[in-house]
Amino acid sequence: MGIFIDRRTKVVVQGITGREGRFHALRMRDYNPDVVVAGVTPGKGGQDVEGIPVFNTVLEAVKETGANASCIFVPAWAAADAVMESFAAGIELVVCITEGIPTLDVINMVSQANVDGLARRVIGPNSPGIITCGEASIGIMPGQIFKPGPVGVISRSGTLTYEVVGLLSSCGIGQSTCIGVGGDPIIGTTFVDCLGAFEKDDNTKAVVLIGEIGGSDEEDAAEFIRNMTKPVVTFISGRTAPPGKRMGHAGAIVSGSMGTAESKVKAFQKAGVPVANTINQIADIMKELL
Amino acid sequence: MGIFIDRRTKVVVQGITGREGRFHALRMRDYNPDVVVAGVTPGKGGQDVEGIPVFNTVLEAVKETGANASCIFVPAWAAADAVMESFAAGIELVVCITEGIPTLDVINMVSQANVDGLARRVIGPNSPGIITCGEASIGIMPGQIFKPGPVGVISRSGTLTYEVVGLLSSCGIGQSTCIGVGGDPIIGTTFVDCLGAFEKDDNTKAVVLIGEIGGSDEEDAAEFIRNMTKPVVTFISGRTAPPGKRMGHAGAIVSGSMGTAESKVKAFQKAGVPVANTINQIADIMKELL
Amino acid sequence: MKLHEYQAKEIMRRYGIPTPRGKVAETPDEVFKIATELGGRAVVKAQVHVGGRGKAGGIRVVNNPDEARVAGSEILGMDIKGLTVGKVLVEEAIEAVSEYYLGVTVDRSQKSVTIIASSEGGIDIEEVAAKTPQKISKMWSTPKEGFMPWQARSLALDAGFDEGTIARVGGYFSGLFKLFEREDAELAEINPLMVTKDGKAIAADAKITLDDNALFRHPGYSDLWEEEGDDPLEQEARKRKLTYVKLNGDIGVIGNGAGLVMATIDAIKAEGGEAANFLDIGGGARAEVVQSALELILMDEAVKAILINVFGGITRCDEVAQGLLKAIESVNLDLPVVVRLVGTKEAEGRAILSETPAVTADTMVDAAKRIVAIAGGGI
Amino acid sequence: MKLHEYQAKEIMRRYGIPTPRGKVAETPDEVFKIATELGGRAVVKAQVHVGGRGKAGGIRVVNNPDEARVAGSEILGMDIKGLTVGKVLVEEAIEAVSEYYLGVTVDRSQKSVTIIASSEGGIDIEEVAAKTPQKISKMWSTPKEGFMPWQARSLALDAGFDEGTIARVGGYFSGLFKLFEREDAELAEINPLMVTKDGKAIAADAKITLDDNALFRHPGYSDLWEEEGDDPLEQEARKRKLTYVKLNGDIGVIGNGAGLVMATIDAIKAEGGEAANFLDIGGGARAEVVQSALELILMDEAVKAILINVFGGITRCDEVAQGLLKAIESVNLDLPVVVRLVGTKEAEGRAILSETPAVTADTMVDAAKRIVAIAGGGI
Repeated sequence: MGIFIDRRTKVVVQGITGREGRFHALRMRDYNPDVVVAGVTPGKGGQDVEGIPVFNTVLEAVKETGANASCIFVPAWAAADAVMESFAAGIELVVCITEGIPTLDVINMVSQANVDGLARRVIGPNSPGIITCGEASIGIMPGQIFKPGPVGVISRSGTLTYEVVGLLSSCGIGQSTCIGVGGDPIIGTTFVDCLGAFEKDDNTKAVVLIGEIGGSDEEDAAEFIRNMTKPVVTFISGRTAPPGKRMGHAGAIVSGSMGTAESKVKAFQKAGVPVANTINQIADIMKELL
Repeated sequence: MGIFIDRRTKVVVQGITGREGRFHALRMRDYNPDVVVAGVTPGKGGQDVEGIPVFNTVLEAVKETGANASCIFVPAWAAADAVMESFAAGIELVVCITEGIPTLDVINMVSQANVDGLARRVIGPNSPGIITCGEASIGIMPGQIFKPGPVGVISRSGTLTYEVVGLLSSCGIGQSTCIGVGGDPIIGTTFVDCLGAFEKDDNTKAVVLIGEIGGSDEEDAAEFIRNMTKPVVTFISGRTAPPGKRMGHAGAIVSGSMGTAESKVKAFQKAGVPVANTINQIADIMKELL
Repeated sequence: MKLHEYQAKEIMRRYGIPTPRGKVAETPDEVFKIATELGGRAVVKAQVHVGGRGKAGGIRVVNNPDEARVAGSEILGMDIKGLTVGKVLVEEAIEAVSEYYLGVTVDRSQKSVTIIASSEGGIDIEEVAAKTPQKISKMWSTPKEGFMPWQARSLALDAGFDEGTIARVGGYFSGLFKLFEREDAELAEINPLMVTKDGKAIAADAKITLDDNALFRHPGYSDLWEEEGDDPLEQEARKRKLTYVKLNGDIGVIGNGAGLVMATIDAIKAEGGEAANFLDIGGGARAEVVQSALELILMDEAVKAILINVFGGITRCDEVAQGLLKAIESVNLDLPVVVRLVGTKEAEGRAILSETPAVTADTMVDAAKRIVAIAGGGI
Repeated sequence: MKLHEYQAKEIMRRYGIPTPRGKVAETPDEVFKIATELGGRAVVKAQVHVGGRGKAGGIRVVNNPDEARVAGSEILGMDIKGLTVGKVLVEEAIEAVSEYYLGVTVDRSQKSVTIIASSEGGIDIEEVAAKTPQKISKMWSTPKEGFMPWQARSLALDAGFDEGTIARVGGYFSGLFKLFEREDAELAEINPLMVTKDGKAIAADAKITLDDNALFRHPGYSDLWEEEGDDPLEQEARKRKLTYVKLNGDIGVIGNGAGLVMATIDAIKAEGGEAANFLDIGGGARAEVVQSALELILMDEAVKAILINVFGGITRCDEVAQGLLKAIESVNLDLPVVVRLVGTKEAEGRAILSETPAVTADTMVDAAKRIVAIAGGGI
């Protein structure tokens, strides 16, 4: 049901005693009380956050609660360490909300997912999280705007995704899983990874992809979609952004001739993938496709 | 025939255009002309050393000559790099003659042999090399003193080994393979590794093990010999060495209560392994055993 | 954070990479003095955070200290692409027999560090990649795997370096990678690496950009920071800890979330307007942040109207509305404002807005239409 | 190369490990001045390359600058196990609620770096290992794998550290491992790490030994080198680039190869004699090296006879004999010498020896017998 997470996922929240960690851990639990099983804050083992047990290490949390996914709210300087700890403890999916992690730390933590031929996964960093509608939420996305249904949503952004999801829900188009892959230059799970999973997911009939300037993930996605059976509707933000400037997201930057919105729009059009010019058009095109 | 190397081994000499590399490459070739197939010195590709072709990289040497072993004569600061290059080029056995390599470099190069579950081998560093008598010599050991026969020789030392080999040869006791494992604290191939290989080698009927103070390789060997079918005669040098002093070899040092000659002698005696008190006794005991 | 050439070279020397002898100067007299110490031919190079110094006249080769003083007096104070030259680097002139390119940077799609070598040194590497891609070779590595001299030698051979140079270049390359990793760089580049008649290889020009996110690991780097080159409004935004980019239009834009703000700017453009800025107040912003954002936008004299677009999640609509109220009081905000608020505490937010002259809109497109109409003179 | 505590602490601070405030002093007046700056209680600690300073009276806690001056005047110039104290470290006194041990060193049998934590700080770690092994925990890593703070936290928990300290200690441990790797240490140790009432963790004592083989990578370290503690003959040997260890007997020993020389010394002992030194001329030594080795041995007044044992391989016997001949001329070598030469150019070597008064022997055991007899007074 949906991709990457579902009602059987068991999450440990790393940094649960911090302001953000605590707030969002409780919101995730509100979405599905079975999903949030533990928290970790070194030195605060034995405490609890409104009933969620806190451990000193992820390994303890995994042993005691059977957690298989982790959500990272620790500060940027400690984030790579937190991800490494998760993987060493046997966690298979890490959702990293933390923003502003040094790029080389991100490279190390993301490459750690696949050492020794393992197929573990980092979503993010600088991700708003992932929701499989009606089943589980990991991250900071506002659960109440989502509505179960057949459309997968992938995005590099947070609020723009909510905007699109809000629009889809209001048009009666529900969602299977919504993933914010993160706004950083290096991310663990790319558009292509998500598209591949959606293609295999029985509950997903179509996909919305919300891209932006910077990098070439959208171009790679365009190539991938050529071989998909399910329709994908795309939208690119930052079309009017000037080159050489980071538009809020560390990854949203046109460097030299790389990463322009034109290149991305052209790649989708060349692959026969519809590109919405406005948010509203996304819903219009999707209505026709379903 | 013997262990680790034989007449089919093909050696590339790294650092062949240096004084030492050149001298010993030619001596190795004297021992068996088929064994030395190539040399490597970055920037001197295309030259030759008395007919031995020189390449810029080990990969080229492997591609052109089918080399499967390497002998390292490069300076200490470049040695770890040379070993890494060998392994990356597909070499399976590296004999590292170089002395004075920083310990952390040694740890990195030695651990590289086994990454990704591969069973490659470093002999040394600070090794005099290895000879399978009558078949192949890699390193700096004086070929003329060796005599083919049934006794394997393992040692942490160079000239002391020649002393023992000279004695054995003069008593009519020939050798299968002689290995100098190297006098450094961290070495790639230990006594136990060699004993295991000798135990399996049909040409070897007995083994001489020449240990010295420092570390616990002799103690580990004593444990291993308990389960061997072939007899082993041992000798320990440095019995009168003072604690805390490096006796020439970087690895020959008694640290605190660790690495004393007494501990090693006791370990062998406890395991029922004969310990020679003088060099001459080695030959005496061996004569009885064979 | 971009470093000046002279700063980059100081760091490279610490990693065993040779650079020309030289020093930095701020007056023509200092230039004269350094050139005298160096003896012989020298190069006087403007230190500005911008490409194309050479074409702009910011680099001069001189034959003696007197010529150096003249060059110094001409380059110091020069304006290059809007930046005033405050420092020059005075170095010995290197006679090169060949010039190479070495660079280390992040490869987004490979999720790793990429090491680039080219036998075409001294030229913009994007240009080489476009015109003669066979003269460029690349390798990838993660910081954990490292980059060994032997890999550098292979890469250099592959890129067409002269065989005689590869032994030396291996170590420099490996040093450049180590620098990249240990100093948390985004870019570390030697272009050109000059090889002299006697086989020495020297980093004739050097560029380092550091990862701003990693500056906490390098407390010393705050001393290297020089603000020149930033827009004064962007400098002010940094002081206020706001994520702001100056643009060329007349409509001030505030939103929460980078993607949403970019899309809002795009929507304004689609309606025929032009945004004056990008400004992301981030997630969960309180009224004070919204107020500060509005104050910043009002410092931009080009701004004729303001659009606030917030999709409330962690961010509460009432806090945004309060922020607007405060700004109206604190800085006499009297420009037309269009506000679009949805999500958490939307009703409360709208109630507050009703006390202000702000125009409200229901959707992003609607909001963009209204603000463009207003800025264009209509209502 | 062992560093002094104050040098080790300087390096640790660069890796983010907090140490007590303090400075090094060479006179009682400096001690007074530093104690005044620090205010409050202070510790005056002898800086010598030897263990057991405390028991020898080399560490004193003082309550005010006047007491500090007295302690300084008493410790400076003090003799501790044969070393004269030339410097003291004057630091603020730390009030600890608990003391831990953190160490990083090389593990020979695991072929890796080992990281050791213990909840028993301030005590010799070998002693803790012997008496309460359950209070020690270890982990292993290679420099490439690194050692992350989370691993350090697990290790600290396992070793029985107080839970409240593990968050902080993780980073310090990781820093210590990074220091070990980047500075090429053989040992990096904090013992004790003191935790104060308010939860701060501070390296109260610090020890670093650097890998001599890696000093080429750290040109700055030559400044840290202090020769105190070495035997003067060993210092002379270092100048002559000879591998030499001073021993307590009266028979000077020269050989080629560490194992052979050790075995020769053992053989002398087995015959009832006692070697005056270990001296390895290495492989391929020329006559000049042999001559220099003999000169060095003659500087040792305890030496009554000399044994030369060479197994010629790369080393040529004729060069060794020539070296002896030269030494006889250059320094008037008139002590009895026994020489045992076999291998490369043996005949030539023996021919040269026949021109000298040296006694020859055929085997190592034979040579040992003869030299012991000679040193004992016979012939």
